[in-house]
Amino acid sequence: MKTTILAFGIAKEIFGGSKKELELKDGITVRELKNELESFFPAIKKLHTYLIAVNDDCAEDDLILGANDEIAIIPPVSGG
Amino acid sequence: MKTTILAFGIAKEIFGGSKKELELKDGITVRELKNELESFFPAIKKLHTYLIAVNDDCAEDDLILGANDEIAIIPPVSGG
Amino acid sequence: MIDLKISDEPLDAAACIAKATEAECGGVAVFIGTVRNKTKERRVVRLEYECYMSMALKEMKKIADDAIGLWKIKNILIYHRTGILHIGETAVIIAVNAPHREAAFDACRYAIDTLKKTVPIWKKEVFEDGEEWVSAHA
Amino acid sequence: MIDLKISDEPLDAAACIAKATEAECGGVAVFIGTVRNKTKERRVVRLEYECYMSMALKEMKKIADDAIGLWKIKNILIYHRTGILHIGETAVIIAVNAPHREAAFDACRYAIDTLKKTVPIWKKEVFEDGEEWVSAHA
Repeated sequence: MKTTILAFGIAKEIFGGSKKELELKDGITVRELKNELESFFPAIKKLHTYLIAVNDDCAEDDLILGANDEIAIIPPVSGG
Repeated sequence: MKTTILAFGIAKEIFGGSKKELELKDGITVRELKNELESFFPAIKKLHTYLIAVNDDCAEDDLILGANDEIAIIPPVSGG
Repeated sequence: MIDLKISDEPLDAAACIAKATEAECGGVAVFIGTVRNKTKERRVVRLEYECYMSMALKEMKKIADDAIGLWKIKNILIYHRTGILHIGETAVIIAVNAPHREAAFDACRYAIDTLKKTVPIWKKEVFEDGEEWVSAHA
Repeated sequence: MIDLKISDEPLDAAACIAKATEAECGGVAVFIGTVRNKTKERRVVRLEYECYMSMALKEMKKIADDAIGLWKIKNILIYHRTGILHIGETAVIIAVNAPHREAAFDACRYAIDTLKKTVPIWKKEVFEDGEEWVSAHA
């Protein structure tokens, strides 16, 4: 399935943009997505932590992603 | 000795003014002053609490008052 | 910096916060006390504040010194208004600037709690049908 | 009342406080976060904030709902600025109005502590000799 991944903060720099179109296999989990991202963009592994948000909520590792989900990479937040 | 007692808040109303000239015996203590005030102005006894301040500090009961001291009646404070 | 003031001029929150804020300290904790429209369901028309100026400033100074000593804060501003205040007007502003926000919050809270106990300022609540010096009687 | 906003417009502390203040509640606790001129002795030139708007507003809403549920506060306002901020400018204002000031302080502190942990907003510190996304690396 074709998905768009949003990236913010340092993740945007690692990705080279605030949106990345990725072709993912159907039924991929958040854990599998993280593995793919880390192999394509090894700099992600150097982050202190990061989360995947799906439809504006932090997602558990075993969540299965759908084609219409809004998926975002959330590096450590630093508001305030 | 001749002294001026300052009164604030409800004490001002009990005294009928913000300053009261009083002739006190030399060497009078804060405790004795309180007794005199309470006998002249019994409404003072109905206050929740009150303090005597001498020269801008709360005074202990056994402090001896002098003619040049600035003496004030401090009813319960309610700033803020 | 310690900045203390008691006057019958209206208080300007933005100006107070700006005065207390320093470029080296990122966090300011502020407490603002305003005149409420009722006390125990009784409708308040206005408040009248008075103070024993010299002693009040001395007690405020103690609060500020203690706050700096206890929490290593950088700046503390305590302004209190006196005279006649109407509903919604600001009676007191305390602004505390510190390198760490925990310290700013703790010191700000300490300052308002202590001010209400030790600073000789009194308020009379004026109701539609009477008036009362707050806290005078148990 | 819950009032949340994220925008690149400058924040107006006095207006925020006024919006959060209600005649029935006498006390407002406020936290104001401003841009510091240095981080670990390194001179900061400016900060650049960005956010994931939809999720950030959702997380702010959770904070506000939790604060109201936990402390029975009346009003909470959380405004955060994004874009380029210079030294001394305000990045965040949280104002909490409650009948009891203890509740206002507790809720205000909870709100800023939680915002810094859960709301997807990021800042990049720009120094004279480089730049860095805050907290990105351990």
